[in-house]
Amino acid sequence: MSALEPEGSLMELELTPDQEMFVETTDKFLNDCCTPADLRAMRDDPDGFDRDYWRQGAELGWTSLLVSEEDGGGTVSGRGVADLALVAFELGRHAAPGPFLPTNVVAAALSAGGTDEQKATVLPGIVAGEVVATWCWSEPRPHDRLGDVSLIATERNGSYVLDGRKQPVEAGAQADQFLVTARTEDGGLVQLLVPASTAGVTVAPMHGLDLTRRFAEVRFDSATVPASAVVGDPAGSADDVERQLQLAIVIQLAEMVGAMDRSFAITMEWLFDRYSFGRPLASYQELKHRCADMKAWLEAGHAIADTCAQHVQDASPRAAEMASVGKAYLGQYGPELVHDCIQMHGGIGVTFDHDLHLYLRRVVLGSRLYGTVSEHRQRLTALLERGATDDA
Amino acid sequence: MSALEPEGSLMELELTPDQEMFVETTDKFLNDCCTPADLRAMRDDPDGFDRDYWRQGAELGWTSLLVSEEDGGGTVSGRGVADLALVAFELGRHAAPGPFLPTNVVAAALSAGGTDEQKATVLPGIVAGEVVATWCWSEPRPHDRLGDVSLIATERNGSYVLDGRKQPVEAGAQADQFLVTARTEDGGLVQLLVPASTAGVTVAPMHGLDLTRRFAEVRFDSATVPASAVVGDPAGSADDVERQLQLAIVIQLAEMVGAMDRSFAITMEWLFDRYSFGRPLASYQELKHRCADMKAWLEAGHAIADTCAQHVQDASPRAAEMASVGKAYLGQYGPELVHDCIQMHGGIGVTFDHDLHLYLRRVVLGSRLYGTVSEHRQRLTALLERGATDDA
Amino acid sequence: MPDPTADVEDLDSFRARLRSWLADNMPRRDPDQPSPLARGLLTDEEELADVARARDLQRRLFEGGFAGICFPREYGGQGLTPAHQQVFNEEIVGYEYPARIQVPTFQPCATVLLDFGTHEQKLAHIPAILKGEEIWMQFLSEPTGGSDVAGAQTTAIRDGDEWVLNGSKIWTTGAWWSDWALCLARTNWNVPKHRGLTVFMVKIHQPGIEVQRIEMLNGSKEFCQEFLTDVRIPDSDRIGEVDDGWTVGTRWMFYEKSFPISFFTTRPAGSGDPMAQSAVGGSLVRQAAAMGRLGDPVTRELIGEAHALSVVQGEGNRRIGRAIATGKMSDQGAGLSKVLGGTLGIRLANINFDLAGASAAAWSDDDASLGARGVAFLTRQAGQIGGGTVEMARNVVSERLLGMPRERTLDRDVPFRDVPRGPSSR
Amino acid sequence: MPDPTADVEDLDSFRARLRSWLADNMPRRDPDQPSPLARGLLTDEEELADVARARDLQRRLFEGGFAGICFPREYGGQGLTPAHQQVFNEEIVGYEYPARIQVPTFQPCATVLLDFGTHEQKLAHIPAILKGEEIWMQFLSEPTGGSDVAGAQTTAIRDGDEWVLNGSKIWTTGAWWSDWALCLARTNWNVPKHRGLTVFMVKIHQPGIEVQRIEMLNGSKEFCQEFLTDVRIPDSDRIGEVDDGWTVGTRWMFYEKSFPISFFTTRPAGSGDPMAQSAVGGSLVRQAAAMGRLGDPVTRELIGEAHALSVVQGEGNRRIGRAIATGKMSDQGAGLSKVLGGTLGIRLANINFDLAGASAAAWSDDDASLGARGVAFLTRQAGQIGGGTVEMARNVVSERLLGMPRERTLDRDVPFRDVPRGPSSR
Repeated sequence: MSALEPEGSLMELELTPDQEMFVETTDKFLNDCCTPADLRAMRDDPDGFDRDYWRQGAELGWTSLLVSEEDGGGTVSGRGVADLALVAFELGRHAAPGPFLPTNVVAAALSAGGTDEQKATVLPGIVAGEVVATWCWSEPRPHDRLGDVSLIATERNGSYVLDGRKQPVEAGAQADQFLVTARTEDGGLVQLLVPASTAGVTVAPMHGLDLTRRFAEVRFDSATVPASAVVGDPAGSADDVERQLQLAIVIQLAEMVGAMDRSFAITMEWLFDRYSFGRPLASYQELKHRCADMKAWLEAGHAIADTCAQHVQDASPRAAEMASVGKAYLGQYGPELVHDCIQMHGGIGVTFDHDLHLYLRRVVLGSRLYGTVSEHRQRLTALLERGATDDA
Repeated sequence: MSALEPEGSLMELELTPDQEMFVETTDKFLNDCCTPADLRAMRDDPDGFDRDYWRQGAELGWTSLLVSEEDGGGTVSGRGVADLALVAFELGRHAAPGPFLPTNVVAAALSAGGTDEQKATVLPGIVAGEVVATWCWSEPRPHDRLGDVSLIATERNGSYVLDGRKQPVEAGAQADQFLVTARTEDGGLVQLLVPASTAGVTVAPMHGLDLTRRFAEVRFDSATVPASAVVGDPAGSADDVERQLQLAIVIQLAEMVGAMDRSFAITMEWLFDRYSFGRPLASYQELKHRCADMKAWLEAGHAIADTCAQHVQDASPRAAEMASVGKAYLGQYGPELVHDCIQMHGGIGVTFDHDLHLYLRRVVLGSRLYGTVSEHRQRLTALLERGATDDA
Repeated sequence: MPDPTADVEDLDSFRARLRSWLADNMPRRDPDQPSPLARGLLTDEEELADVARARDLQRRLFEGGFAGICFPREYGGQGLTPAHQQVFNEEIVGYEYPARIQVPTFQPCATVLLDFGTHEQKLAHIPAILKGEEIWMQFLSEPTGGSDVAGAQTTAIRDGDEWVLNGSKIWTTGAWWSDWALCLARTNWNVPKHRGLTVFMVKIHQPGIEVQRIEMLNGSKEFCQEFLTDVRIPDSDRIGEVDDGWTVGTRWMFYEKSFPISFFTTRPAGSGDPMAQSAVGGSLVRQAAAMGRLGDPVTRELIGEAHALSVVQGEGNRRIGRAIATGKMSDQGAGLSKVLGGTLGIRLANINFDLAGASAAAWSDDDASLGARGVAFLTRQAGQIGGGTVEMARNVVSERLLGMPRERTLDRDVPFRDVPRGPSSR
Repeated sequence: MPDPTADVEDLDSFRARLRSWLADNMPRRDPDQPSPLARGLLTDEEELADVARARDLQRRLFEGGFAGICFPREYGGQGLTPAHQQVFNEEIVGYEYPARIQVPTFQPCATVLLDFGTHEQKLAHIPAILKGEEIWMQFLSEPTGGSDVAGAQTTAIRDGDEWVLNGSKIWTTGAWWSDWALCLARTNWNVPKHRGLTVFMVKIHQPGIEVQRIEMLNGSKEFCQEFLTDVRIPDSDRIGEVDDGWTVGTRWMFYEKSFPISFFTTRPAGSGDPMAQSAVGGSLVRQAAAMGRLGDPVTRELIGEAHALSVVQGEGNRRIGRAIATGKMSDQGAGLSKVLGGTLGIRLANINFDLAGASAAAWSDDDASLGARGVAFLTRQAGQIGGGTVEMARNVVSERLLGMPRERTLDRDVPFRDVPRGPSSR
């Protein structure tokens, strides 16, 4: 056991009492229902999560934080994105299952831009954890670069006809509702809420690195939805998509930092417990120095995940930048940190029965989806160019 | 003092007795005339080397290794490129001055493709160390990418008229003869031997990182030379240029490994000598592990520099690849190694009076000129593509 | 080692004889069909079939007079020189060969037997090994031991002409289909750790030994853990002197680390040689082309970097091997290869993962090869741990090769039973 | 620290008053004209002019009633709170300010004086510091000492009411134009090293002190080495108790490392804040555009990486500072910033060098800014060494913050004169 408690294991440094209780409740719930053994047992589960579990999470507030009070949602602190990041951090610390990211992104989009009908018929089910919704955004090669959308939505007789493929779609095979980002004939974007049961929509499960998160390819073959399926004003769809991406990234970053935090804590305990050549591993200078590096990377990870959440909360002009900064940084140092934790464990660290890979999977997933490290670096340069132009 | 002598300080593992004596003579000469204090004293010398020094080096054989016996040259072992690398390694170990690289590249080009007149009038002076020659190849932006040649050689009335700029040209302000790689009107390459005194040729000294190596921009404003100035068959100039590049890289790599080797040896000695908290620095595990890494990088550096020299010696089909592999590797790990040596010295290591920066400068220079790390990595992919095409 | 003055077949004649024999007797390798071992995860049935195939290939070599090129003739080997083994390595390219029994059966197990076994022990096992009848494993690491193999706690207590073994060993590859093992056991707890060890030959499948397979995080079950309960071993199966097992162990460790430079094993000239290195870059070029990324400068730069590092790793290892073989570097230099991989191997693994893009995290059946890059990335550290961690190699290189002061150990001069073992072990 | 219950000016009123005073009294900074300090190498004349300018700016602040925001009123300060200093940091943006005397004059020197000086000592020096009359330096590191500052060998021997100092100090920035120094000296060689130290105030320019400038490898001569020969110091210039200098020293070290989170110094909200971070990426974008490389994806990726790392470094330091300020992390966490820079700073330096291409190795006058990237790369490690090496910071973080076992020292329980000092020191 470590002589000092690992510090800084809170996502944000200062929490309101309500937030503290919120985090505590989620932590306790996850401790009870998502032990590493539980997670290992779900490896072959086609859904990767249990609907009852998801409803209980929803009762704890997991699905309502980005939904306005009028729409049946509500925050803990008045700052829903920040609250959301706190849950995501705990989910990361437990490598917990569930369609947390896609459901919240869709809930936010519907609360912000959904029609009254969508808010009345779909949103309550999402908030209650009864309905699983997901975002169909990224596409297979050759349209797999960040932000590339080629799936076509053709307007015909007051309906939209969708043709194309989306992948990877998180919880694609489990979702009841799809928020589909599509390209219109005039080259703009439109977002449509498409029930999974729509004719012409088929779902093919994919493989993935995470033990419980599932992905699928969703295919649209002349799938037709009424114009009332549109979410938000298409003129603002590009901005809506950017907002959804930022929310997805806030969740990803917090989850990654949570998983890193847990990996580091497990490793510190191991280093004090394990003796080699009559000395605790924790006494070897080379390992000590790597722990110091990891602690620094972890604190910086906390910092950028927190900053990103605050900027996205405030829809600040730097929100896009902070999201990409977070992805560029954590996408690289997250996997490095957990890999080094594994290295310090030796052989046991690469076994399936050890817990570390649960967190590694979560972190590696976060380093790849919603933009790779390379893509977000290049996006930053594009943002900087734009900023430079604004200066002039 | 280190308990064990640093091993592997020979460039190649197995030397002939003649090569051993050759190396020993050069080492002794450099020990006498190129102490770190001598080098520091030359920092503001406009030439960066002394003509007498260069003549003495030539007497030792430094300028004759790539010149055939008929042309007044000769090797030590029958393998001139390998012999050349041995000298370069020693020059690197001493961070020694002198236009070794450009002179040998031009000597090799003249011996291989020079006219009888060039061999009779220019080559003997080069071999004797009386004439300094250099290669005008790379160009300023926007033509600064590896291999880009835009300087135009226009054929007119049996003469060539040169227009354009070349930089950086090593020893450009000290050279008597320029081997100029130029673009012909039909888009091909031609190489011309241009005396520095030619009308229309001007030289502007540049700044550089090395303490004794000097660079210049050479400008050609309608500088006119007779057709007899052509070196080699223009139809083969592209291959000749590639060969010259490979020879330059063989020298660079060996110099870099020599400088790394010396830096590492200095650092090992320091770690045993210096005590902190009552213990030698050499006893700190974190430093020990970094030394192990450095030793491994150094051995790999020796290996690739040696392999590259052998492939270029044999003009093997993989010579171009090995040259780029060496540049990609040593251009990155060379500076890293010497920087880490500096770090282990603490403040004293970043002072002008310490010796380490002499080797750092040499290694950093080698990481940039004749192609950056990035350029050689991309060149490798191009070579692989070509190879892949050959397979099919 | 063969007697260098003996009258041995010259290399050219050996090569000619070998070449014609191979053409007539050994199955050709299908270049488009990777070996089962290289293909990654196998079912148990596939694995057993592959092991049987390896035994059969080894038997063919033995019958053809080409097994154990550098092993003495009196134990069934060919009594030839390392140069002959090199010729063999060159000629075997393009043929199947018993890849999976090279390590640890031939090296370190058989080479340890050659160095320390009695004449009877060698007669009993070396020919059987060369015929493919015995596959050997190492009972070396222990679950509580980590990097400290000399801290073995598996205990052997003498009982007349027998020894009774109790304890647990771990990280044996494929113990479930292997036959024999070299086992390092503690025979004396009252002396410092290096002075109370003894080495035994242990038949794996016998009462008292339970072999349990370990699942790795990528699903592989190649490794096993063994639980030894009152296992009885005749004293005639002891290797070396009682309590002098570390003398054997030191050599054993050296052999274990020097596979890349060994001449008791077969490594087709394809592995670690230029052609194979080209293959690294070449396969990345093909992958990028298939992904439509070959025009992307970022991709091109990463491919070039990966190719450079893999060539340098190969050349570095070749130099290290040659330096040790020619005595220019001490045996301890073998750890340098591991250390080199500690930097270059990690970077290579990262590039391989990066080039596979997002498909390495979530992939369709069509992109199985990209998904495999993702799974490989999850196990990135395995290569930095297996066969001794890179940290231990850095210790060895800095202390034994560079002569830097040894790490302080608290277990050197105290009886092994008094060595501090940490909170959980108490 | 100001008395929190005292009646202090509210922040808004302070801000308004400050804003108008600044507009009337302080020179505006020309944004296109970097400060001489930021411009790099200065001639001695330029440097002296810049120091004089800093003294003058400090004097203006003092006269305007804005010097030493958090310093007690009785010593010439304003007796305000950290929040007021923050307001000051925000309002000073766009104005010149005395950048070069923030460190080490205000922190750690003046803050050490505040904590450990007598009333008389503070009266004698704090007001003079706040007026720009006294610039202070640290006589701390020694040529033989490396990272071990408590191993100081500069010796002070008592002689009546005076002390006689002999020895050498090193790495003082600009001692040649500074006035006073805090000096750590050994007053007892017969006790373990931490128990025989004493701290003194030393006037730099006096007989017996020779200041010699050190040339760095980039030509900079900012650092000095001092040789002390029979320097006589009155006992009234001793700080803290005799032989208890390490109590002072510990605090001194902490202040030295906590500049990024200090409220005794001025850091315009430009440094380490979002705007400055944007500037990092923005300047690389402009450089790439000027080089014609902005269309190159490799270049674009490197710029984005550099920008991300610089933002993360800023945010990480901000979090660390806040965690320490709010007591959520121990003071020892200050070393984390250095450790973070150990990874991110190195990578940033490499990218800055790489983006400058071949012109960073050999450049014409037109490309002086690219050449400067090359020279900066040569001194890459300076930031990992100055102010305490990154290795020492990693020791401190692992041992003091994470509670891992301390490194073994051989100098802790023996008289200082018996500590092993290595071959060359004997």
